Amino acid sequence: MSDAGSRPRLKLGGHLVPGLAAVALFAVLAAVFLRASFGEAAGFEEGASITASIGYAMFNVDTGAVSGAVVPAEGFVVAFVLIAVVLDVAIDGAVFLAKRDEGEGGGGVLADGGREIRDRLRGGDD
Amino acid sequence: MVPAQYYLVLSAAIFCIGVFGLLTRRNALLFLMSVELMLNAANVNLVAFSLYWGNVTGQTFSLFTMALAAAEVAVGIGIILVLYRNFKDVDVTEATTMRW
Amino acid sequence: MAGLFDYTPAVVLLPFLSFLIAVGVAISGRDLLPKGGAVPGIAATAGSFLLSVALAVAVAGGEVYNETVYAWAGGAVPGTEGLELTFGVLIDPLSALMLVIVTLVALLVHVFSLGYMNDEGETGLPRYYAGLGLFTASMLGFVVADNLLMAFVFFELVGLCSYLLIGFHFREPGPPSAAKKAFLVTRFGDYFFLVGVVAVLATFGTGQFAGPESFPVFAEEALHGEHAVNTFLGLGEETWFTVVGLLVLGGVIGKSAQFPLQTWLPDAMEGPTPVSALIHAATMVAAGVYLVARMYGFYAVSPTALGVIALVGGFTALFAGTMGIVKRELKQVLAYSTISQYGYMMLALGAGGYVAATFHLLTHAFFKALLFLGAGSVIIAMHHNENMWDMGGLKGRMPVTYYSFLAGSLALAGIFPFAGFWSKDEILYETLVHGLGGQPLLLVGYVFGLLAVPVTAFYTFRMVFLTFHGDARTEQASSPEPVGWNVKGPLAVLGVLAAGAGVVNLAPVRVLTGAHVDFLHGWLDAGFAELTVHHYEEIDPYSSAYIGGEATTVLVGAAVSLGLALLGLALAYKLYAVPTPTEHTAKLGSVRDLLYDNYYQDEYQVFLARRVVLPLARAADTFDRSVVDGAVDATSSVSLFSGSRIRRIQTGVVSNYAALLTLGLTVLLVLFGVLGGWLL
Amino acid sequence: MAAPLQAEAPTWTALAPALALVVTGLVLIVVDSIDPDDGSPALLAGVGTAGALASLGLAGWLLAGGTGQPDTGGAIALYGDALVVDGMTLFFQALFASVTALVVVASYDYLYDREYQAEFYSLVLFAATGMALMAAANSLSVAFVSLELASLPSYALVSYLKRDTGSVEAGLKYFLVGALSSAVFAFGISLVYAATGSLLLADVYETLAGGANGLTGVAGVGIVMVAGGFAFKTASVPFHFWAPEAYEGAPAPVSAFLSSASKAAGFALAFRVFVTGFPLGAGIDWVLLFQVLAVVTMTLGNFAAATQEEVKRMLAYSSIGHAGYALIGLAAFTTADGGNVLGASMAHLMVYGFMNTGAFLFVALAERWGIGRTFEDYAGLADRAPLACVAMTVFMFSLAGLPPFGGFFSKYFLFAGAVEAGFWWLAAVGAVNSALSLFYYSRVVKALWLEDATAEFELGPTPTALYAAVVFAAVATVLLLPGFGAVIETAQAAATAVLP
Repeated sequence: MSDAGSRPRLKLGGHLVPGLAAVALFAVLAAVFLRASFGEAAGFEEGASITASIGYAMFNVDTGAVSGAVVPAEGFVVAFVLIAVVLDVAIDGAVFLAKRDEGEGGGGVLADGGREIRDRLRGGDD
Repeated sequence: MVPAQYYLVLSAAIFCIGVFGLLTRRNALLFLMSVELMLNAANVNLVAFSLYWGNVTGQTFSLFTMALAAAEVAVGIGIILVLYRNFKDVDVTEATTMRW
Repeated sequence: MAGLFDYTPAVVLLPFLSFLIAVGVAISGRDLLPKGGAVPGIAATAGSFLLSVALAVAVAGGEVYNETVYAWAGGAVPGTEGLELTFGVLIDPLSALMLVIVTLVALLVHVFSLGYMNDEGETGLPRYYAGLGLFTASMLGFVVADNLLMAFVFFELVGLCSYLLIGFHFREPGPPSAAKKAFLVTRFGDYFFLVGVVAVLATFGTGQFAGPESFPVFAEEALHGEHAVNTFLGLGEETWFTVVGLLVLGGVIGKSAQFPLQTWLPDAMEGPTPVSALIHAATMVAAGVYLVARMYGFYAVSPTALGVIALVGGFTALFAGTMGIVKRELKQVLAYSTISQYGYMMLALGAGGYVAATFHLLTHAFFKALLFLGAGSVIIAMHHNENMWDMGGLKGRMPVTYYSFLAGSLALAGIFPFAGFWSKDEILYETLVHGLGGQPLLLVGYVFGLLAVPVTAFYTFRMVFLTFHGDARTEQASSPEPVGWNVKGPLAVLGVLAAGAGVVNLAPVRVLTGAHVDFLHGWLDAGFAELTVHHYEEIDPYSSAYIGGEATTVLVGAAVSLGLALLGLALAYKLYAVPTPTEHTAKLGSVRDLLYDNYYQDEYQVFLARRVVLPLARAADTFDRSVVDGAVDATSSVSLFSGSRIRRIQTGVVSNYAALLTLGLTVLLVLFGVLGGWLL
Repeated sequence: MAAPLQAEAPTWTALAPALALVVTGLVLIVVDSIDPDDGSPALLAGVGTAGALASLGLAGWLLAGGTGQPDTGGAIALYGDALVVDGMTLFFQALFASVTALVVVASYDYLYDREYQAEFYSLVLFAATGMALMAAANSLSVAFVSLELASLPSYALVSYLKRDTGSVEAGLKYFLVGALSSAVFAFGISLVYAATGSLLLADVYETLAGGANGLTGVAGVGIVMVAGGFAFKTASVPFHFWAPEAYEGAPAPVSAFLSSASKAAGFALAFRVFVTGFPLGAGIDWVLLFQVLAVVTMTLGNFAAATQEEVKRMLAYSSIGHAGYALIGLAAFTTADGGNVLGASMAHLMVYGFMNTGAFLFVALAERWGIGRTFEDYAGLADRAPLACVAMTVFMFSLAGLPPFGGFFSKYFLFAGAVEAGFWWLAAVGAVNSALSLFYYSRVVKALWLEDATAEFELGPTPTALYAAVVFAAVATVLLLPGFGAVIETAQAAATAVLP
């Protein structure tokens, strides 16, 4: 950050030019998807409870022992336990990052009703 | 019934709108929102093809993507906060001390 | 005697131990050992030498040894059944002979270093002796290697050590760049070697040199359709073997300083003189030729590879010799002579003269070590001034150096009856008879070799006369620094060997008298059946023809080469064995009333030196610097330039990264969509 | 012989290495809540190290006991086939645990006097848990979640030095590219699901192998996007852009962790997903895809590394180059060849885990001492810290693939495997790149040993733990020379067992 003049700026030449990459990507995806051929959708069994089925899937419940129509699915209990850990870790990390170190100056950002952030946001967003 | 193609093209459109957003916006928070759009495009597919295949694997998994998106945003906001403290800005193109 | 062979690894480990000790001392930073670490090195090389002699005696008794010492990876290379990567020891007549040469020269170089390094008050001696120890150990490990991969590993270590030693005076500008050049140029060759090693392992499933399961044997059997091997690139077996052989040859050409990779060697003179002696006589440069001899059975089945070796060798012999004529520094002349002499060895190997090549390797080790140590002695005396035009008249003031140097020079020039005469003559003889036997290519090599004879004699004696004869041309030359026993001793030993080592293989005498005096031939014909001379003669593509009978051919060949050598010597004598050779040439062209013969001499010299040799040498030099160096330099600068371009895509702006990432993904999707048939 | 203890335990115990890591992470949070001021950093580092070593010990014990390997009944599938424990799982878990232990030990000195140490260690352990599960994932759902579990703590760890602009910038870039990549990955998974109707790798394989009912294109796009997710994790082109900055800006132990363990985790998952999930020839020739990625990645990484001025950034680019070498495992994969190339790639990652971690920890040592970052700043360091410099020399030469070090064997087997599988040109590109890499690695060695110091070093007291970690990594790198036979055999056996 030595010299503002030499700082590399996003070279937009009209800042939407990089967006063309997204358009190209869409063209490719659409081309592929429109060429795909689909069979008839299987659909869910009449009267099956989707919510209950999701619940069974989430905890690997043996659906053979459950009465009533159940939509099949694979077991997600491992993913469920993992997501618990992930959320835990995310909180851990986010709180650690957000904590203000003692003696850190420039306070007031949170106490001004978010005004400074809002101004920044408007300024930053071209 | 709506043909499955439509869902795929819809999700591709949402995905690419997300990509478009993060290519053209400099604000870190908008960057995050764009990523959310892309993840939701995946959810559209998952839910739509859950019906197509007649199992709820996709629907269940879409819940997990949402939870993960939340976790990602939590960490993301944390990083954006320290970014703001260091650079006094949330413009992602400001932080360029390291390059080449 | 099996017990003795079990100690073979000690030959390698002793110098390695001395290396460890010297490193320990160097790290401690204190002067723990007397003589800066020389004593362990001398003791270790002496021990290795004695052990090598004992091994040679055992080999003479008909014993041979080929054992795997340590298998470090087995059965794991894909697709081959049970390939083992091993370290092993192969002691046969060839390696036993080489062990004796290497340990003897290393021992003498260590002793000489006492005079050259210690007495001159050099600093960093532990580092120096550590380098020498590792250098010796690496070369010995290479010599005893029983398979190609192990040979490669030690081959690389030899290269690394040469880098460390050539760059010993790393604070001066020259040595580090010379060291780098030596390392890079030889590495350039080694890449081919590495590919060759992999190719040999992939082709034969083994890298063993000896035994019924060795790759030369497999190659031979494959050509007779008795053994299946993997060939690649859709080539036939013989063509593929040639390709593999030439790949390995890449490493040989680099290390043995053959055209076009010889450029590192003259620069390597920046290293301390004893190191030059070690490099040139017994270790690094010899490694290349030794490798070809070691796997000669593999090359012998490929006429094309042999032809390439012969032509490269013959051309190098002449080409390097012509460059040696115009050099002013003592060690530079020796450097070009080394290239030239190894060219002879390659010529011999390519021409089916396996014994002749080994013989020349032996004699050359002695006389070249002698010449370098002699040069070192002169350099001590001249306070590290190497310019021959500043010397002169040292003959009377340093008699031991002079007479031993003279013996080495006579051997180098190939003057009867010194060692070099016998070995060089045998090379030329083998080339001639095999060339006459229907191989016109070899006759080309023969002409190259023959033309190099007078050139060699000329530059050798130009050096001798300029250095030792005439009047002292500087103050330093008139009162040289005295040298000690540790300098004179090695010189004396090598002087005797340079004069007399020829007796081990008096092949012409055998032809003429029928007496069995070609001991080396008999020596190399013992041991493993597939590694013997007569086996090689059976499988190589050559036959012999003579000019009016064998004896006549021997006599004519010897007479021609000796005559040419004497011619070169006489020319040098005419031009330089005068009191003040510089003044003699300085008057050139401006003084018209000189005597006729002087005028003739000057004209001749002008013509020879200015019109023919100098442009030739300059052209060769230019070729060296522009094309060969240029190619090497260009590779590295192109790499660095493209590196500096490539890093620019990392702009530091994360949005650009996202854009490039998206583009990359899109390109991949398009590419594989089209290839997979689901897009367009 | 009686059945080994491992065979009699309940099957869930096969997850012990991952459980040890996650439990340790939770214990660290508990310790932190009891003593929020990080009063005893030695306790935190000790708990972390103990957990990592316990995980390593368990993985080694299970591996030695043959758990999940063919001779004891094959892979153990758990929880509705969502997880699988086999030789490859345990091999990689041992690798992650080793790197984690080294990094935790080294961090004890690196974090000296800093705040939030408990968070640091717990995040490292959780990330390691994520990696351990990536190695065991047998379903795309677990693959995605465990990949996120490995990534999210990494983002926070890279930004650990909250007041250091470099660290924050690195964290930001890592996070943004990571978020983009995981969105691509998720979209890819959704497309694979769209084409096959399942997330279980075995089902996906079966459906794709049986022809994808007109959905080949959807599956193809999905597979390329899933490959993109792995390319991000392994820092392969074109998803590598975060790597130079993240490795440079992050605290050096974190760089070591990410460039060794995290990269290996990406490969573990990629090997499993592509080999057991996506059949060759169904919709996309993914071997060719990885050939393209491998060549581009190793070339870009090595060429860019050759022109760097800072050691850490050079290592960052060299790490990209090594990702290219490891990609050969997939790029030269053929069913006929079996697991040989794949195993060679795993063995290379194992050796790489030690030598690269060691190299970054040496940089950590230099950062701890406060000497600069460029090659010149390192000049003459050998006079002051000879042992560490010997270790660094070992790492550099081993990374370059010079003969007497572990890196030579692993590269040799990798290239030989590629040649054997018929991809000699891949090996040739790799060999040329290795030659180039020798140039920039030897620059470090030259600076350390041959050049004179530009300024006086004021190193202060020796950071014992950091020093020990560096030396230990060097010893391991050297020991992998005689021990390489065992490593490659284990790896290739494990890889062969993975083949469907």
